[in-house]
Amino acid sequence: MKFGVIVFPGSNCDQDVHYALGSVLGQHVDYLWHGDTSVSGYDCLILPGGFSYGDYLRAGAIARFAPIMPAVIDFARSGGLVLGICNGFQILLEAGLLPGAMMRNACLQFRCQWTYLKVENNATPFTNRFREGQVIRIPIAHGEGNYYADAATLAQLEANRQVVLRYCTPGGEVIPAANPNGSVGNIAGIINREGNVLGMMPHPERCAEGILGGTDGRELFASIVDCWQRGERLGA
Amino acid sequence: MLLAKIHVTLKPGVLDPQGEAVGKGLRAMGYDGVAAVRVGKYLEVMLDLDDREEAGRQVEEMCRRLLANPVIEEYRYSLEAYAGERP
Amino acid sequence: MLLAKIHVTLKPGVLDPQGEAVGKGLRAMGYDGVAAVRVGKYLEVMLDLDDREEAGRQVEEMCRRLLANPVIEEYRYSLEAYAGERP
Amino acid sequence: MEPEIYRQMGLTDEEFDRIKEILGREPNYVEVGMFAVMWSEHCGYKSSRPVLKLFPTKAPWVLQGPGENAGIVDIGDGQAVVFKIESHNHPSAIEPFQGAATGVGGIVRDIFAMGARPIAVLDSLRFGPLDDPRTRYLMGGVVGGIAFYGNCLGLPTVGGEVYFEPSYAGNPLVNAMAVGLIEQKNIRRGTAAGVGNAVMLIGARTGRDGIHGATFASEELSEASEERRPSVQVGDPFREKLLIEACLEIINEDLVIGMQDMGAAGITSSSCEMAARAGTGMEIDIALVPRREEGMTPYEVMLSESQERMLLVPKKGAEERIRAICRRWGLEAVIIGRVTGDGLMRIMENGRVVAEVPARALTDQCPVYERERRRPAYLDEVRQRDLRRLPQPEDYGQVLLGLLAAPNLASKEWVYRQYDYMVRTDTVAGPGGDAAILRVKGTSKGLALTVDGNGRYCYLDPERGGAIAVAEAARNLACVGARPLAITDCLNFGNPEKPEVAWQFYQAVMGMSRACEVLQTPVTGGNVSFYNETESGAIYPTPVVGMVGLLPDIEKRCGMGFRREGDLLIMVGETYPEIGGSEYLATFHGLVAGEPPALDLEREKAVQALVREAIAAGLVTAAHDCAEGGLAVALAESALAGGLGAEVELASDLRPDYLLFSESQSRILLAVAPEAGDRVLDLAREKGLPVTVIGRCGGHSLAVRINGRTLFNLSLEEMGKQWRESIPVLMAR
Ligand SMILES: Nc1ncnc2c1ncn2[C@@H]1O[C@H](COP(=O)(O)OP(=O)(O)O)[C@@H](O)[C@H]1O
Ligand SMILES: [Mg+2]
Repeated sequence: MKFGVIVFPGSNCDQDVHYALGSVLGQHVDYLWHGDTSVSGYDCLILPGGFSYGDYLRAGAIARFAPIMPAVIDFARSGGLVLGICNGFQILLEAGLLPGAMMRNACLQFRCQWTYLKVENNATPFTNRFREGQVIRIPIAHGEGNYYADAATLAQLEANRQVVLRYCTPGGEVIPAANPNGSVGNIAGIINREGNVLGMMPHPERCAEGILGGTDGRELFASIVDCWQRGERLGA
Repeated sequence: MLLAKIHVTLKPGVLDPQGEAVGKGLRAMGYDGVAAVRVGKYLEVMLDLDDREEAGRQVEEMCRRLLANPVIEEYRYSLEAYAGERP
Repeated sequence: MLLAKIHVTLKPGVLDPQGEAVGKGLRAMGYDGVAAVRVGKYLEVMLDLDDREEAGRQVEEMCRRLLANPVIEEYRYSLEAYAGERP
Repeated sequence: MEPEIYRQMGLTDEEFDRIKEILGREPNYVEVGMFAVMWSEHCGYKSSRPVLKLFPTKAPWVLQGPGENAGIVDIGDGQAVVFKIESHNHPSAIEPFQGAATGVGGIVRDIFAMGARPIAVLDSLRFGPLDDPRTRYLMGGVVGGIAFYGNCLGLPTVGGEVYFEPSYAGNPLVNAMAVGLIEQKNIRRGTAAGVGNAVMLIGARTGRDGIHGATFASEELSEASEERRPSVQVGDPFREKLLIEACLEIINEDLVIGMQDMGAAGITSSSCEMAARAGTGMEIDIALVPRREEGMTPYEVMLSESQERMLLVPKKGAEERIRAICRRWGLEAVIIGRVTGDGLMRIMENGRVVAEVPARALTDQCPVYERERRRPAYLDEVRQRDLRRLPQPEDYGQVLLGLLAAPNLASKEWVYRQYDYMVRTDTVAGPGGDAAILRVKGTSKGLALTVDGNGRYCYLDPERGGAIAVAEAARNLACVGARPLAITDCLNFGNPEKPEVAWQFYQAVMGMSRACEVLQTPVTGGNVSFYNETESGAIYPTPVVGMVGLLPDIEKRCGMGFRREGDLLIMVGETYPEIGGSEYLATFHGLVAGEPPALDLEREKAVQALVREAIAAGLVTAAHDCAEGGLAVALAESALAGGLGAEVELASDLRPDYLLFSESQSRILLAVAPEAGDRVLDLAREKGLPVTVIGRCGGHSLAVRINGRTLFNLSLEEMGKQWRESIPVLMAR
């Protein structure tokens, strides 16, 4: 399986994702330059975290016009697997590959901390190694992770089970106290309707090895590999 | 040269935590009259264009495509001649 | 009710990395005419006051004390009657 | 030239005469400006240079000592660690957010200027008391600025310290340390060698930012400095991130001879320092410098402190390739001049010479002052205070809870949760422990990092306080299992022209040097920040020590949290009745007085060696030094960190408050498995170290008995609430 990690100017988790996929999971992984226009030959694209274009104006707003983005959009529309982590999630929202928008954290500060997440849907290429309802632990680090969508969009997301991850307590309760950024419905990650594009604020690449304090991130990446090996490529 | 003055504000109904924090801050400073605060963006775009119509078309498009996020924001702009220093 | 419309902008000469990035982004999108962009803040403060003079005095002070950072920013504001919905 | 002109730039009449003598003529306005910044205290170290010579700077593992952009130590396998600390106190006092942000930007540039990949940031902060709204504004801005810049760069801010004391109210301290990793073959130095080579400027355009920032940092803060406000620069971390990537590509392709960042005094300092180091000169045409603003004068271009710029001397023929790399990263790169052999800085504008001075006149010939030193009168008064008659507390539990809530001791999570301390996925232990630990990918090694300094001790005894700063940093590294390698230091003091301040400075450096000698941690570089004064007086003398250590095997590391029910608690070292300068004395008796705790460096060294050995042997489940707040606070911190309580039984003749809250040095608290207890005790006795079993881990509360009498029994919940909520609640006011 071949992963491509897209490097935007200002991406800063690109090397971390590369390391997790390449050195920890032993997968083939390449960097893809934002100025390129093709993503052909890859099985899964990752839009990593960071501050693309400094996150100036709005996080992800400028990045979504990078030359590579039309190819990413085509890839996604034809069923290719796309994972946007943190800033990558913000770019996917700005690009319209996922619904909704990201606002500044309700606390108005950056937050770096471990969070507990409830796996609301494990029938996705990204979460199939988890049990439904399982509580996993992955860190966040962002200043704009306050997910917003209007009521109609939210209803659709819920109806289609597109909410994949929610912030929760260690015991799995989805309550305001477990919400680090004010995100509507404690949403931490959503998938598109077709089920091949996931955006999530938490950073799985930061917990892919025991020495970093957890391995749930590794399971998330391994889910992608499993899914691909089973030939469950969606769409195309 | 033309100068586009663009206001990008949150749509009514979208929560504005920053505005709320500023309002709270002002009241804490003793400005009891502050009923509400909304925080938006103000952009000035200097354009090397003379055709107002063309400029208007472009600014409209910039706002729609990049400067505002239609999910949460709305925008308005005005155009005026600009004679000051070239920035 | 009065509505204060406040513009907070960077002083001339102060680096505006955000404006530069937006300008570069716009040019990369094909808007070659974009000569420069400056990004500032736009605030609306709703005031439960009727005395314009008093309101003006207060807004002036708020700007100086909290809303603008006098080291790098400048501000201007206008006041108008506000009849809309109470936010 | 009118004396008013050069005096306003900060030069004295004697200094001006000296310039005339060096040049053999009257300098012009641009030249005076260049001398004024380079001979400012900030750039020229004119009051500190003779004293800094006292520092030990050599060890077999030190690859680069003071004199470069940053120090370098060998960590084996052809790798090295590059690190340096710097202050941004004055800019942060004026504009906390941008001041702190550009402080991070500047120190990070020093790291990649040497060719290293920056891998971490630490910060050391001092403010006035938190009940002052101005302090809250400053702290919010400073922390926000560090977060803004470091997070955007993708550098984890893995450690730091924050203290609150009235002496810093008008003059906060913002010191930032950056750490980088390098393959030794890639090390570059800031030299402009090779006559005829090009001189390139890459990065941001030059604007009128921070003109005379260096001079500004060399003055006391006053009403007048408020008016100089426009000199504060705005940082663009996005551009710096691009600059890092571009510079590292340039280094990896071996395209440059030397490289230097532009910090204080901008093009002037970077160019003349690079030339002086190589013994060359430079010819620069400032008309070629890309500008952000129109109509800038040569003076302004030469002195601008616009951020995110680097000066490079490329290898011959590499200019085009460097341009291409910069273009790919969206950065401008222009040739602005070339290296010459005549030792002169020749500044041209469109072919016309606007300044011509010897490079070394600006650097090496900076005047040096042996400042008059006098022991301050306040010392007798504060030191001789009789502390034996202080009333004893009635409720020790309340005292401990109060100490845990004291802002100097309370959890600093409010600060570091705003820092991305995990990015780069090397943070094995982040903020909150005794030292941060970073793994070195592809090896079994770990790096341990810490910054330490206690202004209160230094106020009471700068010599001892300086030594303690070094000892405590090393002790923190020992607690995680690391061997300390070297330090970088930031010396924050008042006005050195005052004999009392000069004395404090000298004493502190003496103390630090003594500790560095014994603990074998040479000084590889640092920064001096003088003139930290306001109308109401000088800050506490505050040397801050940034220390780097090595863990040969990162699997053999240790944390401070109690982990296992039933583990024995062992205290290495001894408690003396030393509450001078303690947090207990300040919080409960409202006194900053007495003598700071004594420090026996040989004992210190042995304690640290023992703890490292025990950790390496896998005998220790938790280790934590007893520092501010004493044994009681150390116990509480370890209990809270691990979520596990303890029962402690002490036997002693000391007053209970002394026993619990004394800040005696060279003490480390260990938790060890019961079956390993004897081995640890034997090891300690072999080294002749006092060692006592004082209790056991377990339960959900911390219970302490002295001579059979229970002094307190506090639940983790109760303690945790005080400790965790104190700063967030104060900041939310
Ligand atoms: N306290 C100190 N101890 C040792 N060396 C110091 C100290 N302060 C400054 N130096 C050294 O003096 C040189 C100049 O320092 P500085 O002006 O801070 O560097 P920069 O030009 O990078 O800002 C550096 O090599 C620095 O390491
Ligand atoms: Mg330097």
